This record gives sequence, C-alpha cells and structure tokens, in this order.
Amino acid sequence: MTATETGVHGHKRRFEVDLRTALGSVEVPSPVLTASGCSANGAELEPFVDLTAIGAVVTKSVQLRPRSGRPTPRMAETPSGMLNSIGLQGPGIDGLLSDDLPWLAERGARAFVSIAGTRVEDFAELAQRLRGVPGVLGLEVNISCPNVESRGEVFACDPVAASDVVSAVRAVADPAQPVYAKLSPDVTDIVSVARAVTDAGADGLSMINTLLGLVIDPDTMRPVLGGVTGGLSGPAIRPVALRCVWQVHQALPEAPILGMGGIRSGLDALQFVLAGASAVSVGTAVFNDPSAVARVHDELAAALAQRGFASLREAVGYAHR
Amino acid sequence: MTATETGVHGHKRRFEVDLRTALGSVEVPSPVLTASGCSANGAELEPFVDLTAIGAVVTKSVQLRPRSGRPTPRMAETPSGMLNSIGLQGPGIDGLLSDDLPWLAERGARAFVSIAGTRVEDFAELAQRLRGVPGVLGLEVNISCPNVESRGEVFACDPVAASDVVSAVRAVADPAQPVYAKLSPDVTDIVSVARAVTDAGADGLSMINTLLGLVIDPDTMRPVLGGVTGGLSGPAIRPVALRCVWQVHQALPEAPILGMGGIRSGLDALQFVLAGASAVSVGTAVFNDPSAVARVHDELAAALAQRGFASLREAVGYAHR
Amino acid sequence: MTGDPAVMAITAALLTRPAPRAAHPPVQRVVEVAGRRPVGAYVELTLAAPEIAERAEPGQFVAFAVGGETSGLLLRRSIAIATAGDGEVSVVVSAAGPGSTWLTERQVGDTVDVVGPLGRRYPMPPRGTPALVVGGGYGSAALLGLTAALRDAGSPVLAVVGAATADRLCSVDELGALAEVVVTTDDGSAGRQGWVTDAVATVIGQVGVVYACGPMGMLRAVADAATAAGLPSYVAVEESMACGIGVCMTCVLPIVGEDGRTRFSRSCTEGPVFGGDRVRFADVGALPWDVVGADAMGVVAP
Amino acid sequence: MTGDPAVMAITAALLTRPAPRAAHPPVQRVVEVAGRRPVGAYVELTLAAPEIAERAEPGQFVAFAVGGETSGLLLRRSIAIATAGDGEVSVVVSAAGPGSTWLTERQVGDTVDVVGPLGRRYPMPPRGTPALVVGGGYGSAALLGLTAALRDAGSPVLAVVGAATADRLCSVDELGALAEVVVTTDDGSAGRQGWVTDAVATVIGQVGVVYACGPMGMLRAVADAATAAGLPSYVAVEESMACGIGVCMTCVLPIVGEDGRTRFSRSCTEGPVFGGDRVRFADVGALPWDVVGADAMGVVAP
Ligand SMILES: Cc1cc2nc3c(=O)[nH]c(=O)nc-3n(C[C@H](O)[C@H](O)[C@H](O)COP(=O)(O)OP(=O)(O)OC[C@H]3O[C@@H](n4cnc5c(N)ncnc54)[C@H](O)[C@@H]3O)c2cc1C
Ligand SMILES: Cc1cc2nc3c(=O)[nH]c(=O)nc-3n(C[C@H](O)[C@H](O)[C@H](O)COP(=O)(O)OP(=O)(O)OC[C@H]3O[C@@H](n4cnc5c(N)ncnc54)[C@H](O)[C@@H]3O)c2cc1C
Ligand SMILES: Cc1cc2nc3c(=O)[nH]c(=O)nc-3n(C[C@H](O)[C@H](O)[C@H](O)COP(=O)(O)O)c2cc1C
Ligand SMILES: Cc1cc2nc3c(=O)[nH]c(=O)nc-3n(C[C@H](O)[C@H](O)[C@H](O)COP(=O)(O)O)c2cc1C
Ligand code: FES
Ligand code: FES
Repeated sequence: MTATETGVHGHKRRFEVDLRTALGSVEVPSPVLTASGCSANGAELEPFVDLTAIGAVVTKSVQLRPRSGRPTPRMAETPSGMLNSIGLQGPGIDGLLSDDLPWLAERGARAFVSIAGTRVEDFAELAQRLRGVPGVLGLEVNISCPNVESRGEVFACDPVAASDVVSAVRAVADPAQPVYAKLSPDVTDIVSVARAVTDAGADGLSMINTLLGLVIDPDTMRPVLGGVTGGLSGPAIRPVALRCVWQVHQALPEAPILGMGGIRSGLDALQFVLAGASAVSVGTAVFNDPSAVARVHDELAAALAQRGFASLREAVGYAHR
Repeated sequence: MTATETGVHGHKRRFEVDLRTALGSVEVPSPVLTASGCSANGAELEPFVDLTAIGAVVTKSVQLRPRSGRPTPRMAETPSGMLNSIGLQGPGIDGLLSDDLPWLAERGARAFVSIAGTRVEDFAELAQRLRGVPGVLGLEVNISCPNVESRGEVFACDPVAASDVVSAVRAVADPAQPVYAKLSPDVTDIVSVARAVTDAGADGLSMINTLLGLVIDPDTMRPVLGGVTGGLSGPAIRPVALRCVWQVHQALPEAPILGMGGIRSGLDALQFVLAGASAVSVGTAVFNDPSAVARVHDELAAALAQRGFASLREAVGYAHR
Repeated sequence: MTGDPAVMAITAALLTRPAPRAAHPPVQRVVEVAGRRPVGAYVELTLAAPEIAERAEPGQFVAFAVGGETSGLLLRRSIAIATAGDGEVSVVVSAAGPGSTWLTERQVGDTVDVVGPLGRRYPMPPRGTPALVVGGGYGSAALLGLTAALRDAGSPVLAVVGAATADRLCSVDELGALAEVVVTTDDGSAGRQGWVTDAVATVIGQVGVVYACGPMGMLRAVADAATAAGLPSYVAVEESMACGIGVCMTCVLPIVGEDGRTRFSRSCTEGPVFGGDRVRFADVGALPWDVVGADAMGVVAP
Repeated sequence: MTGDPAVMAITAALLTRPAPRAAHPPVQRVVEVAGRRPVGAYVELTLAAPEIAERAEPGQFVAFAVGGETSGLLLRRSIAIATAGDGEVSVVVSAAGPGSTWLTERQVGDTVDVVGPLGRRYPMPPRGTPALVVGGGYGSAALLGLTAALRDAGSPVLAVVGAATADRLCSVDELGALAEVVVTTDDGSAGRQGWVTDAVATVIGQVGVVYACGPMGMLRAVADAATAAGLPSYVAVEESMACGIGVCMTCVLPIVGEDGRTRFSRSCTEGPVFGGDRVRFADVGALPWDVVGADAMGVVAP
C-alpha cells in the first residue's frame, strides 16, 4: 500500500523517506551504488562522496591475474554517451584483497565485488577467494566476458553458459554474500537469460552492461578504439536499460534487480525503481559529475517524498501496477 | 585504388566526387536516402529538399490494409534520441498505389517502398502488388514486425522467420526491383540473421531498425508510450548501428548495405560508408532539420573530396582495409 | 466529398469545415532574436524573420531547434505565432521543461534555427460575423493575429482571456486594443475569479463563431459550449510533436473528416486548427474502433 | 620500493622520480567567469574559483563540464591551469572541437562547472638549479606557474616557446617577465623559424633540469634530448580523458615505475606530469609484452 493510495500523492512530506533496501538478503542504507568500472575501487571518489553513506562501492571487475588492459585509445565520446574498451585493467584478485578491499573496509564502506573471467573455473576461484573477506557485501558476476571455451562467445549471450558460471559461483561463494549476475542487453531475449541465471541460483540481477558499439575516426578512417568495438554507456542507452529492467521484472517479479544504464539524476533512478529495480548503479554519469552517486541518492529521496512514498520499497515496480 | 594512395589525401580537390551508387543492381545518383517512417511518403519534404536529387524516398512501411496506428502518446524524447511507437499508421497498399507513388513518380522521384506484415503471405502479396509500378525502384522489407504465427515474435529476431519472409518476397517481386531486408539490432548475433536473409535471396541489407526501449513518466509513474515500449532512434544509437554495419560487412563483404541509425551529418554518413555501407538513410535527424537529407549528401561529398576519394565506391568499407 | 447519403447526414450535422491548407510552404532559417521581453510568467521573443513573417497566417506556429550546437535535445519545440509583420515574428514562451527554458533564455542578438510558418490557419467567418476568441494561459498570444484579421474583416470581437493566476495571463493589453476583453483567473488574482468557460457561457449568445487556443481541457469545454449553442468553433490544439512538418505521425488526434469518418490526423499539418466539433476530445489517447484503420490494429466494433 | 638488485639497476638508470601526489584533494564548484580575453588563436578565461586557486600547484589541471544544461557532451574537458592566485584561476583554451569551442564562447558573468585542481605537479629541482621550460602551442600557458615557482626557488629559467604560427604562440610576454624567452615558429611568422626542439638543442647545455608541456611529439623530442644530455625532464602529457579523476582507466600511458616495471598508468591521477624518461613514447597506443599484466591479455614475451 503506497502513500499515493492514502491520498498524499503530490504533496511534499515533512518526514524522511525510508531509503533502505537490500541486495539479496543483505540490507544497505541506500539504494544508490557505484557501477563497476566507473568508480575504480572507490578511493578516488572520496573527495566527492561519503563512501559509507552510499549503498555500496561496486568494484571494477577483477580477474585472477593482474591485467594491463587494452592499448589506447580506450574511449570515444558519442552523443549523450561514450564508448569504452578498457579491457578490464586491474590488479588481479591478490591486489584487490591486499590493498583495495582493506582500504574500503577500514573506512566502513561496503564493497560489492565484481568478478570476471574467461572460464567457469576462474569465476568460481574468485568467489572462493572472496569468502568471508571483511567489508565484502556480495558479488556481482560480470558475465559479459568472452568465454574462451566457446570460441570467445560472451557468457551473457548464452543462457546455458551464463547459468554455468552463476551456479559455479553460487556453489562456492560465501553463503552470506548475495550473488548478482550482470546481464548484457545484446541478446535477442534477455528474459530467457535472466530466468536461466536465477534458476542457477543468482540472488539478483544487475542490468544492464554496455551495448556493443563502434565509432570510426573520420580523420584516420579507422575505428577509434584499439579494440575496434567497445561498450556504449551513458544516458543514450537509458531507454534500452529501462526496457530490460521492465521486461525482466514483468517476467520475474521476485528477482531483485540492480538497475543501471544512463542514470544521471534522481528522476532517472526513479524510473528504474518504478520499472522494478530495488537498487541502482550510477556509472558514466560519475565522469560528468564526480559527486553523482551522492546527488542521485538525495534527488531520489526527494522525488519519492514528493510522490508520497514513505519508503523506497513501496515504489519498486510501481509502474507495473 | 583510392585517391589516398595516389597521394592527394588531405588536399581539397577541385573536381567533383562521383557520388553515384547502386541499390542492388539499380543505380541511383546519390547514396543518401530518407529512412522509412521518418519522411512519410515524401511530399512533406518538398519545401526543404529536391526529392529527385536524393537517392530515393524510402516510404513509410505499408501493409495490406489501412492502419490507424497506436493511440497517443506515440513518442518520448530521450538523450540525443527519441522513442516512438507509431504502430505503422498508413493508408495501406491501395492508398499508396493510388496516391503517394503516382505523386512521387510524376515528379521523377525514386521510391524505395518499405513493406510490412504480420505473416509471410502479407509480405509476398505486397511485393506482388508493387511489381512494375512506375517509380518504384525497389523494396525494403521491414521484418521488425511481430509474426502472428509465432506468438508475436519479431521476424527479424529469428533467422528462419526472417529468411522465410525474404525468400517469399524475392520469389514474387519484380525481378528489376532489388529487395533489401531491414534488420533489427535487438538480436544476439546480427551476422547470422544477415547471412540467412542473403542466402534467402536478399539483394541487400538495410540496417538498423530502432532498438527496443522504454521511458517512464515521472509524473504519471507509468510508461510514457501508449504501447509501453517503443523504438529508440537518433544519434544515441549511432555507435550500435555502426557496429552492426561493421560486423555484417566484415562477414559478408559482397552484401550491399543501406546504413542508418543516428546519421545527422556528412561525417556521420562517412563513418557508415567506411564501415561498409554503400548507401545511407537519414531518419530521425529530419525531425531536427527538415533539409537534413540534402545537407548530408552535400557534406558527404565534401568529406569524401577532402579525403581524396574520387568516388563514393572507393570509400565503401575502407575502414576494414 | 462522397455522395453517400449516410455520410452526407453526418457531415451535415457538423458545424465546421476542416481548416484549409496554408497558402505558402514553410521555410527553414537561422534568424536573430530582435527583441526579448518578460510578460508575466512568460517571455516574449521577437525574431527578425521576414520570410516567415510574410508567409504567416493566424493560427500557424513555428518550430525551434533547442539547446544549441552541442544539444542532446533532438526534437524541435513548436511555438504558436503571436504576431507577424514588418519582417518580424513574435512568440510567447513558457519555461516548462529544458527546451522551452532554453528558448526563454535567448537574448537579443542570439540566433535561433526556426522552421515555419507551420500548420493551418483559423478559417475566417463570413464578413462581419461577431466572433468570440477564447485564450488560456500563453494560448491568448496566438489569438492576436486572428483578432486583428477578424477586426479587419468587419467582425466585432469579444475576447475571454483566462489563466490560473494573474502572472500567467497573456496579451491582455494587445487584445484590448482590438476587442472587448473579459479576464478571468482561477484564483481571482486578476479579472473575474473563475474559469474562462464560465465567462464564455455568459457571452456566447452574442456571437456567430468561436475560436480558442489554450490547454486541451479548456478547448474541449469551449468547443462543447459552442456546439451546444449551434455555433461553429475552431480550436488550435497542442499535441506533442516530434517533427512539426508532417513526416513522423506522432502528433495525431482522432478527428472527424469531411466524409464523417474519424481518422488519426496529424495536428501539425492537418491542424493545429481543427473544427471544435471535429476533435473527439473524449477519445484522445485511446483507439476507438471506428477510427479508420483501427480494424487492422485488431480493434473490433463493439 | 623493492630491494631486488636487478630492479635497482634499472631504476638507477632513470634520471627522474615519479611526480608526487598533490597536497590537496580536488573540489567541484560552479564558478563565475571573471575575465575573458582572446590571445592569438586562443581564449584565456579567468575563473573566480578561490578554493581551486588556493589548492592549485604548477602542472595541475581542471576539468570543465561543457555544453550547458541540455548538452549531449557527457565528458568533461581537461584544461591545464595557467595561473592561480588571488582567488582566481586562469586557463588558455584552443577551440579544437565542440567542447573546447563551447568553452571559448563563455562570457564574463557566465558560470561553468569545474573540478580541480587535478593531477600531479611538476616536481621542483634542488634550489637554484638552472631550468629550461619548453612550451608548444597553448601548452606554454601551463608553464607560467612553474616558471614563477622556479624563480621563487632561485632557479634561473630559460624558456623556449614555439608554435606552428605566430597566432598559436601563447604566454610569451608573461614568461618574458619571469625568464629569458626564445620564440620559434614553424613558418617563421614570429621568432626563429623552426621547431622548439632546434632551439632546445642549442640551450640544453646551460641547464640542470628540463620541463615541457605541449603536443606529444614535442614532449618526446624534448624528453629524449634531456635524457641524452643526462638531464632529468618532466613532461605534462595530454591524453584523452573520460573522467579526469582516476576512476575510468581511459587515459593510461606506458610508464616506467620506481620499481623499473612498466605499467599502464593513469595520466589524470598519476600524471599529467611524468618523468620524461619514464614515458615510453614509442609504445603509446600499443601493448608491449613487458607491461604489467600484458600476459593476462594474451601478449607473450618475444
Ligand atoms: C502547435 C503548438 C503550439 C505551441 N505553442 C506554444 C507557445 O506559444 N508557447 C509555449 O510556451 N509553448 C507552446 N507549445 C508547447 C511547447 O511546444 C512545449 O511546452 C514545449 O515543447 C515543451 O518543451 P520542453 O523541452 O520545455 O519540455 P519537455 O517536457 O522536456 O519536452 C519533452 C518533449 O515533449 C514535448 N512537449 C512537452 N510539453 C508539450 C506540450 N505542452 N505541447 C506539445 N509538446 C510538448 C516537447 O516538444 C518535447 O518533444 C506549443 C505546442 C504546440 C504543439
Ligand atoms: C591534462 C590535459 C590538459 C589540457 N590542457 C589544455 C589547455 O590548456 N588548453 C586547451 O585548449 N586544451 C587542453 N587540453 C586538451 C583539451 O582537453 C582538448 O582539446 C579538448 O578536450 C578537446 O575537446 P573538444 O570537445 O573540443 O574536441 P573533441 O575532439 O570533440 O573531443 C572529443 C573527446 O576527445 C577528447 N580529446 C580531444 N582532443 C583531445 C586532446 N588533445 N587531449 C585530450 N583529450 C582530447 C575530449 O576530451 C573529448 O572527450 C588538455 C588535455 C589534457 C588531457
Ligand atoms: C569506462 C567503463 C568501464 C566499465 N567497466 C566495467 C567492468 O569492469 N565491469 C562491468 O561489469 N561493467 C563495466 N562497465 C559497465 C558499467 O558498469 C555499466 O554497466 C554501464 O556503463 C551502464 O551504466 P552507465 O550508463 O551508468 O555507465 C564499464 C563502463 C564504463 C563506462
Ligand atoms: C517516428 C519513426 C517511425 C519509423 N517508422 C518506421 C517504419 O515504418 N518502418 C521501418 O522500417 N522503420 C521505421 N523507423 C525506423 C527508421 O527507419 C530507422 O531505421 C531508425 O529510426 C534508425 O535511424 P535514425 O536514427 O536515423 O532515425 C521509424 C523511425 C522513427 C523515428
Ligand atoms: S509532428 Fe511529425 S507528423 Fe506531426
Ligand atoms: S581520465 Fe579517467 S582514469 Fe584518467
């Protein structure tokens, strides 16, 4: 029962909206998180955002070994968006465990650790290594990676490969750590992938990852990115992301969704919540506004209050009713 | 052999670039066309564009019967793009044959007629009706329509359904009229669809149609569009469109491509040409600039000249070399 | 027009004819802002746009590109023409969202990219017919050209101008120079307290034709009052438009045609002026079964 | 730093230390343009930004949001700080593409959203060390703060300032007040005809440290010349940046670290100032096998 139905819709409320939400079974004080790869491992945001007040820092996808990432150029600006091809540069799980996660834990910031790999066992090993690590609230499984055992087809594009990864991770991961599968929009039927990974034990769904795109440099007359294609993100893709969240919430209303894709303001976040997301990640918008994650939290709180919601939970999926 | 290789790259050339291209086997004086549904059936552009100078008017997808289209609201503006859900409003094939096509033919404008249906036979009947019609240069088969015989799955999302439509159309269409299949980007593997339809006899590929998207109105807290989801178009989707053209040209270098998706300037069109398109359609940009189709032609000509190309043909697919 | 007697009967029941096509095609120009003036809650912009000014007819509109060179707003904003003459066109803009707010921030000397004049004009009544013009909010501005034309054609004009509050009234003085004006505000902050429709009811008996511009709810009430009084009415609608030039089909309304059949008609090129008795206001946003082509959408007659 | 003797040997071969972290974290502010002045082909903007001015150190930069409220340009534009003091920060902007063009169009009184100061500063040499500063194009502006600091620290400063043409020179007079300046232009339209590197070769024997800011090709030539002369050099690079604050990893260059190993280091937070002998210029845009983590990308040692 929402406050709307009790008649306060459209009136400013004096009391605070309850913004608490949960990622799987773990409660967090804010539904607004960073997005993997868009806030590094958190430290750089400290001048701009109170890291303990946001839902969690979703860390850059980590693999087993340190990775250099791809050669530059790694990005191209596009209308209301950008293309990136970083190639998952990072310190590897050892570096994350020894440096980044302790740094976050010391400050009391929650980490939602994104893991990536090119074979099922990689993901499982990463989940194993992250068991019981202080401050690690849960895992986001980035299955938008090429599967070396299947001619490089991306795990997230095949319901079977995607669910293989998720069940392997869920089997070894810390039972206290919820496992979210991060879905790619570049599929004919995202609902079938969502269904497969929830059947495989995913505690929630992160959606969406970037869309595959390309930009050609009119001067060099070659693709701008070293990696030829790259991932499209930012407000440009927001309607696609919202459609994915809508479709999946419609089909699987019980599956918690961490929504993302072009969120820049509280009203953008509200759209994701109304479509069915119980939490959201702010990614590319951080590049435009380093304090975006905190600002979106505040704006979302105000937007919910204005609409007469007493809590975030009441608003989740409201547009379907 | 390009002019670049002969050393004039980067220098302004005094002579004109040869912009002629072909749609299938039919030669046209310009590679810049309208996009289906974005210039109605041409007449409204007359104050702004010389319809005989552009490649062709790609008409609004026509079905057998007149259609009212969907209830309003039918559009939502999005960052650097828009969502539409028109529902193929139109006069039906009788109206097109009696009014619109004769109007275009009288003026000497070329029509590339987009046809749509909900069963294979509809498409075939439309192709049959368009045989030998004066001014009809060819057919674009809009397979981004729900297939009533397959629980509403969109033809373009299934290689088999897509090729069924194309082979039925090719079988009955006027042999002098090239048949282009218009592909949807909302698939896991666009190359497999492209391959299926070319195997089925498509003389070329139009790509891309809109991406499925959704916008929620923060005031009503419901989807903006009457049809809930809609098609995302405009510069926002350009990187996705370019990636599709790139992938398909890479896999099927002999298949002529009519490229589209967010083209707004001559340099945008150039990117599509370099990626492999031998002609382009300008869609949503017309809403921003009614003379966009003619302007893009001029800008593309200048851009090719600046880069030392003597003809459009030399530039097609150049970024792959 | 068909000779079918059933259709003739329906047509005969309507008091209006569809607005005629504009005499001149639109042009697209980059023009300079020659004047800028806040009017209450709105901003009036005057554009140095001779080619648009000389073509414009009362009831037509222009469409502005918004946001400048790097804009992420792709669609033009449609704005009714208030006055046109002496090489200039004026418009009155309300800062509603990002696009119209950007417009209201333009300064004298800035340039804007504008297409116009667009759409169809208000049809004129027989010479000398007493006329009522009804404006809501910034909609009153769009009646200026019409009121002047009516006066020139010998029609005495009564104007009812309303808004929610005094600062959202518009063009009252300019209309006052051409017509007898009644002002209403919802909150009584200017003129009579109440809705324009209340004022309309008291004066409608004195006129032979009614014109309106303003929010859809007001247009509907005015059109209904006119039709009930047996008077023809013409309303300029405001429907969300992607292109403004007739190519996209986003701006349709269910409109009864000359043949008596309802079609989804484009408010940009077949409107924005429609016969008040031809707009099926109750069906806006719906798909009634008797709209031409509804059957192909799977809607069946009840 | 590791004690591995092999690594020590490599490190010892380098003449520079990595630039230290900035003393103060950046802030994000909406600030007013307090001054605007065309300088040749560029525009100098002065911002009323006390919190940035008081934190800024020579070599740092700021990042501007561009295009205004409705902008389709999402990414900030990084611009080097020219001068900082008295509550103001100045920058020199070249209108290259849509974002920088928008910046050059800002007028006094307009507001801009800016984040800074960002990145690391030019390290100072031992007190009194004679220094050479080399600027190319608008890059010369970024040397103003450094040159003043060197002077304050007792270093005599020689400046070589070059550009393609006279109108693309920058900050010549300001540098002239602090240092002995040699000007070069490619076309001879001002100063000596030729490249800055020609002028550098003639004076490098007189200094103990070299600093540079300008296009990558020039930085490489200057760094190579310094290293060949056995001098430490520090260059401020300009690499395409999506965030400017260290969170996106788009701006990396192959940089030799203190441990002698090459990493893809972020030019926004680990730069933009790098030791000239630490930047592997020849490998920019490539993925050499010996970059840390290249093995995991499938690159194998030859
Ligand atoms: C024929 C016509 C004449 C008009 N005349 C005037 C006028 O004289 N003065 C004035 O201030 N406004 C007028 N409007 C309304 C004006 O076009 C909208 O207020 C404006 O487009 C809102 O844009 P926005 O960016 O501020 O708002 P947003 O809400 O951001 O707009 C988003 C999208 O919705 C459309 N939209 C939003 N509100 C409206 C609306 N009320 N009507 C139509 N489309 C809308 C916009 O065009 C845009 O495409 C007129 C509209 C039409 C169709
Ligand atoms: C640390 C640093 C300091 C700089 N200092 C200055 C300065 O003092 N004055 C000045 O005029 N310019 C400076 N630049 C370059 C300036 O950031 C770019 O010229 C500007 O971003 C170009 O943007 P645009 O929109 O005009 O061009 P576009 O070509 O449209 O830019 C598209 C994208 O590419 C990036 N980009 C394009 N050119 C460059 C470039 N040369 N360097 C880095 N990124 C680029 C843009 O940031 C943007 O994300 C600096 C860049 C960096 C990294
Ligand atoms: C520069 C960049 C790097 C990214 N890196 C990762 C990553 O390492 N792992 C991942 O799951 N997603 C990654 N993403 C995707 C984002 O987490 C997010 O899903 C996507 O960008 C859409 O959200 P946005 O539009 O808010 O950015 C990256 C995105 C960007 C722009
Ligand atoms: C309002 C609107 C209507 C459209 N109608 C059709 C249509 O009837 N048939 C079709 O094949 N594509 C249709 N499209 C898709 C365009 O033809 C084009 O494929 C797509 O918009 C991408 O190009 P753009 O970004 O240049 O608009 C429509 C697009 C828009 C915006
Ligand atoms: S607004 Fe495009 S047809 Fe009317
Ligand atoms: S620009 Fe984002 S990390 Fe350097």
